[in-house]
Amino acid sequence: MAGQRLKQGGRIDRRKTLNVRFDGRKLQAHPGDTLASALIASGEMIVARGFKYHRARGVYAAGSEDPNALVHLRTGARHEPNARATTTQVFDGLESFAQNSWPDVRFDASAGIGLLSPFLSAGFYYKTFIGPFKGTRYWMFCESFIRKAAGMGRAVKINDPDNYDKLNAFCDLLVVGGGASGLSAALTAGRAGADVILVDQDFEPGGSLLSQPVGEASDDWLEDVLLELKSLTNVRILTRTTAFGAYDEDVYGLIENVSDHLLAPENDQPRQRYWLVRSKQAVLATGAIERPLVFANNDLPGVMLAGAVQTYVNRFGVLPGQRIVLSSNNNSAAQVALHLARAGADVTLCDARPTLPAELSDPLLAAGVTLLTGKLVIKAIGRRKVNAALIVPVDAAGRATGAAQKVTCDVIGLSGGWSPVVHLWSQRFKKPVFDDNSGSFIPAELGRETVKCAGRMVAAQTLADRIASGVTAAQAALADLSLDAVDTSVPAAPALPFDTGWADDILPVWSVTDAKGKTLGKAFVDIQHDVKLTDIDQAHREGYVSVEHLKRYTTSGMATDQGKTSNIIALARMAELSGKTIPQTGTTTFRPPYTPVAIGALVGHEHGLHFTATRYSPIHDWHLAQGAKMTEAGAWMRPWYYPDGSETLSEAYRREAAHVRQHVGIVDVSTLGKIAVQGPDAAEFLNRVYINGWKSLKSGRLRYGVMLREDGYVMDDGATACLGENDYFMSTTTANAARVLAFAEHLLQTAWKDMKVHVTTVTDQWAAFAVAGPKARDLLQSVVSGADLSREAMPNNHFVNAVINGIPVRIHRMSYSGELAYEVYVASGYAQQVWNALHAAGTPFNLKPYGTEAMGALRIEKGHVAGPEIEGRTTLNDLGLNGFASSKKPFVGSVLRGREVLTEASRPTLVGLELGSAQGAKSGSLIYAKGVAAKGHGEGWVSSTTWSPALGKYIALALVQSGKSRTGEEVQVVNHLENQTLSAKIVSSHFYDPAGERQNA
Amino acid sequence: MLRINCPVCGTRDETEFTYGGDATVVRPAMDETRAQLWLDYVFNRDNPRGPHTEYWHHVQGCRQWLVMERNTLTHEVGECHLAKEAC
Amino acid sequence: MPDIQSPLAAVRTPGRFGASFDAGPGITLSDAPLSGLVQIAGWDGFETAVKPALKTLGFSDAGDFCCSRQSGDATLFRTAPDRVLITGASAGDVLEIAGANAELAVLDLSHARLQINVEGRNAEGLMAQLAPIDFRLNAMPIGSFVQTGIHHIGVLIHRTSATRFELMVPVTFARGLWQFIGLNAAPFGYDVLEAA
Amino acid sequence: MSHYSALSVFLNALKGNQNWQRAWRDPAPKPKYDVVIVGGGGHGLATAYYLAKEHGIRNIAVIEKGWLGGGNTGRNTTIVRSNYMMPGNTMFYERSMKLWENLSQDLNYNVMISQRGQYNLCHSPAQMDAARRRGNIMRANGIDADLFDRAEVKRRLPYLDYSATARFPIHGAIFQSRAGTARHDAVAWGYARGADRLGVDIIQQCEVTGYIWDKGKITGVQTTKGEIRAGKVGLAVAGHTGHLADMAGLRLPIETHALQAYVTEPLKPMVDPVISFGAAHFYISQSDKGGLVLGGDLDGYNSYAQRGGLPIVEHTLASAKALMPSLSRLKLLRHWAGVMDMSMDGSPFITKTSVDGLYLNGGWCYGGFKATPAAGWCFAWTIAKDEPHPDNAEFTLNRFERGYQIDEKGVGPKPNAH
Repeated sequence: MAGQRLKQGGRIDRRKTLNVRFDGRKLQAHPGDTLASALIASGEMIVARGFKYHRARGVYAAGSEDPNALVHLRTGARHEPNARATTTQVFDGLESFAQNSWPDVRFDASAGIGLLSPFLSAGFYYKTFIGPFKGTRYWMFCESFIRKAAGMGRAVKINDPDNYDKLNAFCDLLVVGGGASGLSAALTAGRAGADVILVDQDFEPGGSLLSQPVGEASDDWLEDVLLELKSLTNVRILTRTTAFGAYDEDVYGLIENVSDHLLAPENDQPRQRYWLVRSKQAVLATGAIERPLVFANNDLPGVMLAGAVQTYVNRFGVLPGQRIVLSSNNNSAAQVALHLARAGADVTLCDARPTLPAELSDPLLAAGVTLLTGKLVIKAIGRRKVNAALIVPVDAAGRATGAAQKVTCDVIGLSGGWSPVVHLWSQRFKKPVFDDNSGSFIPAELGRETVKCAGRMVAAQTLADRIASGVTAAQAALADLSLDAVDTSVPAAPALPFDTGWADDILPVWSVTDAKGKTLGKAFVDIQHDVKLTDIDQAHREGYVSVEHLKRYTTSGMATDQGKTSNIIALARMAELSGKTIPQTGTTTFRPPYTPVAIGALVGHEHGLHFTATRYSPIHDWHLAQGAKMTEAGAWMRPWYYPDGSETLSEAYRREAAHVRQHVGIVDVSTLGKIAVQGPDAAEFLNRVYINGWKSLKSGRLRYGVMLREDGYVMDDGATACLGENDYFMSTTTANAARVLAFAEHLLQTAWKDMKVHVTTVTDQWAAFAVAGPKARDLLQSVVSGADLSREAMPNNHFVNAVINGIPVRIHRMSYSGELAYEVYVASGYAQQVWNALHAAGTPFNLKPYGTEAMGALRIEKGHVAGPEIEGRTTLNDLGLNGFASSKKPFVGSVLRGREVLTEASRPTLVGLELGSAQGAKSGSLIYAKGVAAKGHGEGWVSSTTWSPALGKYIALALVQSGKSRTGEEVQVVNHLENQTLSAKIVSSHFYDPAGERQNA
Repeated sequence: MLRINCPVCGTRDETEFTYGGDATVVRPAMDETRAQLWLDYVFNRDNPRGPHTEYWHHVQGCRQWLVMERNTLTHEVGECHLAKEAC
Repeated sequence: MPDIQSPLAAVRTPGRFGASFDAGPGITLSDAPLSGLVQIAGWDGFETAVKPALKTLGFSDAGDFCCSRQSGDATLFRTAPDRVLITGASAGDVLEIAGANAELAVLDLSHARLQINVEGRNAEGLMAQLAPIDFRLNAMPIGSFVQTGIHHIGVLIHRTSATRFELMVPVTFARGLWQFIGLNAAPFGYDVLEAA
Repeated sequence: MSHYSALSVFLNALKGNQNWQRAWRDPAPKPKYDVVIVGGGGHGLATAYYLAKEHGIRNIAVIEKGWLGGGNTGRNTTIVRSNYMMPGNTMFYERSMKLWENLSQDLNYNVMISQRGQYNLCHSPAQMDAARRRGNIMRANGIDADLFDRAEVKRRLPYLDYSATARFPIHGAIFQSRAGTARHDAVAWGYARGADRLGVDIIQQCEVTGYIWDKGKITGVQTTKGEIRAGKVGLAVAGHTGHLADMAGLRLPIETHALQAYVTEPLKPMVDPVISFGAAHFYISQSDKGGLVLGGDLDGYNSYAQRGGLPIVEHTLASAKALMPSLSRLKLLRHWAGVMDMSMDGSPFITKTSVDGLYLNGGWCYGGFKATPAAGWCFAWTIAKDEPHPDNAEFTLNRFERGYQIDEKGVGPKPNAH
């Protein structure tokens, strides 16, 4: 027999039938169902296959702890592997598919692997596949098959069409869990005016109350409390929302499933919303998860948690079987038995305890339940689903003490007690403590004020206790919030039959074995990972006794359910084997997330082009309109080159660079870092951060400067202009702008507190264009007013304020290209107008734009260093910049740059290379002396290369050991990776116009 | 997630800040020439397991460098003040 | 002087976007160049030193770190113990007087930032998606401001009404931030206004 | 002690797996050893193993305060590679790679070293140039390396983002085919079993609380299991180096930081090699069980807490989606953190210290796992011979004083940036 839908009962809407499919088969599904309840209602017993042995698996639980019912959900781009049927709310059009099976979950070709299970015991991989062969090939050959067999769901490589929102939230009190205790806490705090967020992972609040029969007194309680909560504007209730992690400083991560209960998100709503909640206080009322008992074949479809059977009957109106055997060691199964009997099932309750008190047994007997005390199920019988249970009398350790009896059944419901959900608490505070009374781990009393726990999570047992603990927790939180609890009279707990909890008289049996302690077949501890009781035993035998070793050696608890139902059992078994108590044996640390979280949800909108913020020059659109190929430079987009027709990069940059040398070019250098350095001590500040002197710089002048890091290596370079006595305008490289600013602020605010200097970024305020080439002056002079740009009036390293088309600009004369060149600074909102004006005026001068590639070619021809040379490991001397360093004053890095290794004469230093070949060298090639084997780290490396239009040959900058002294030497330039060995001559790095006549023109 | 109590801006997420390391190291005076003092400042750290005094820079806020007490074992944050006002 | 060019010229498309609701879109997005933005900074004694300059705009003092001050078309933000920002067309009026004081450093930043306005019944909700700040009215009353990060970029956010926030964003990041704000606004439905 | 092989597994299975013996003994500490290694992670256990195997020193104890491999050995992303450029690093990591390649046979324990290759993606011409320099140095030192252009990367890894909306387009990649992954826990267990078979005492649940001093020399350790004397004491306590050095009066160029790691739910094979993103600190591989293993940046502030925060989780997952947009609907199963000794130049220490009798192995930053075999091998050499092997000659503490910073990234003395 299989499960079936009851004629009445349950919190589902029988009037509507939804189109829901599993492996193409139509399921009987109604609004209010989960995929799991629809599967059971439709008689789908086998919904999955085991990880290792491919044994048939059915629905096992009714919540996120289910280890078995993982399915593929949806098709196409919205396909999702490893979706949990027990927490999937059905919707019209839902398609689901079994995973990890072929050709069909009901007849899986790999099921035969179970025969090999004795050889696949714990640690099997570590002991085999080592092989007689050297190297890794043998293992990798074997591994390729293992990899194919492993894994669970199958991912599709299609982009996710859905959106995810991230929301920053703040509240006084976060209540996690919408069961009786959480609702009571929220109501207590809400009435007191606290700003409350209540979250529940289910699509309906109520927690375990939803598993009570419809019409039970608890329904009225729930209705009253929810009604009042919803009327409180200071209480936000989030359903379908999982608090997946608790983090430092009372920050919680939540995932709200906004649209997962729909075929697809509608009306531009996100699929999920990630809430980042900063909460002053929290009440964790996360409930408890029922523990199974371990026995032979305990993974057969039809074996379920007792509470789950109750949930399916009462909440979903689905009876998972007609003949149900319950196997229990505690009081909580009594209520299950009663409800099942009332729903028409033939119920046998086995209880490990020798006797049950009359107040439990009498009503059960009256309801027609068969009671077998002092007995437990030792084996589930059946091939692909449960047909019968083998029941034995047991002692307090779960060992058989007598003959077995066989009871025909189609469902075996298990209750081995309950495990409080301490995950969130443990994520923050590590180790929970063992509570002997309830036989479970509960949060330790830490005296931490901000997190309170309530309900089953602290092993509160009766409904009244749970409600009271919610109220108490909220009161404590309110006290810490300095709010008064105005009215704590939460509606009184309704009376429920057998409202007993699990703690009283629990007999802590974990597994059921024969008299010698052996199971009568495969008995699984971690059902999802196919870890058997014997694997735990073997791990113990081999000395993997610490909990972490046990977990890692057997993989118990490491599957997608993270051992929610199994960890405690593995621990108990290890304790038993070691002759220790459970707390002595330990507990594993819980890690976030509580349930798996979609990667996209935590990414939000930060993907694709918005992976990180992008920075655009004020004239970005002009570059695009010109057909420029753009390139990333840190956060910036910069024009790389402007292809003329079908030009390649190589063709374009050569043309652009040559054009600058022959005519005039313009390049957008708005990306340069710009920092206002202001204040009476500005000059002294510059004097300290730059290696060269600044005290003598007059207003209207600018100067090239170099900065070191504190450890004496070169950090950055750039020009700084003196705008006025206390006012300087510093420029940095594009890459280092933020770093230089932060460093300057650090020095001023931590070390040089008395200096009167302010540094402020003005990178956004100013756009900048370099106009370079023999006709640069003529062009600029033709378009500016109010300034004399003549050689005499404005030599190099001077600047002048001027006007272009009515717009104020500042024109710096300095050259990076080596040509007569100017930098035009303009307020960024006017940048496009000035750029346009320059182009308009530039027509007679044949003005052309050039990109970063041509800019690089020009600077290499001049031997100017840039990022490839200032690479964090080079010194002033390495880069030929020593001459700038002042010997008269200390500066940042001036002491540590004198260290032994930094001053070795043999260090690689900057040189030029001339390639005699028809091929250019590639940056990153290594340098070796002629005739030397090209081995080891080489005598240097090529840092920057280009075709030099001006010289008509390939040139390069390189750092070569004792470089300067080797001028004229022919060396090998070796690029092993691309099989290129070239010959090059070491020359001065100042390839072109070393005397600087062109830039001084 | 650390929440840092910036004296200017109030309590903010750590994402608005960048970390500046141990704030107990003292930068030698500019004219200090003994390399060992500079080596200690630049490289060597107490690296305590427990209370730590450290720099944070409120880069996306007021751009002030802060000195904050924080426990490196528990991540609990304590006093936070402007680096300029720290002694 | 010509008009200040908006960095959003190529990406701002006026119209209605995102989710549709009977009540109409929950958000209206618009932008405007700053008519003026000046920073005044100082050192010990800043509050005293800056007073005369602020007085010319009608501000009695440098204000506090949480709330803006308003005087005529000028708005004052105390951005750091020794810094203020002033926006508004008249902000530039302080350049001369403050510039004359060696104990102050003044800086015209009027082109450095763009103002993006987030307005509408869902403005608070959208802002909560953008920045790690409690934007609810009791935590961030009208007139208050915060310096924080949106998409990891430093911005200043000023609340000017229950349903309006004015964001000062760096102009070179404005384009990307505008698009990013649009993505976040889609679930509320939003209107984009013509350029100011 | 039983030899592991397919045959032994078969025979044991026939007997119901009842006859397996302990992988290593659980001895009480002796009063005195020739060498005491503090730290029962991969490095400490490997050191003991090589001291016994290569140098004939067998009177050794490895002292572990918790459980073997419970530190970073059990918390890393299991990547093994030897793509280092700086003199001082290159040959050290290549020694490690060579030891890895035969480690399973050497230890008679399958550590599952799987050389499925590693791609370091480049997202700009400048990154391609830097990759070329690195690759050329590798090749010139006998280490395999290949440089691939965008088309070749796309052919090999078609599932990455090559679309127009990729924020940082892929320009190419440097590839080391011998790189790959290993089974991290097995490395600790394999070395433990190997060392134990050579007579090394492995003592778990034993915390060092101080040193025994004799005239300025360290002659043993005080522990929660009593005093243990030693001829030499070696520290291999990644993440806690500062703490144990502090007890010896040493102030080190190290900060301790938390580094998070992440794993997704198990999936059928989709990512075969290790892939490193070049536009942010992020890398991905897939374990044999099927989980995608992700690594990212440090949380960024000093921490001994072995847990991380959401900002870096968000950043790492954003990097994952940027690299492979189809990961979006897959689910993160677990994230955790290890504590790293972040040194001031990003490179480690294997060295004698200024304290007589005390030897240091630390400062591993992110590099500790892949270094395990060579770190043990070189540390054993250094302890046995009182001088470094040429492969760890630069891993000294005084290199900062000399100015020899082994800075693979060129970021300078900023521990959270390496």
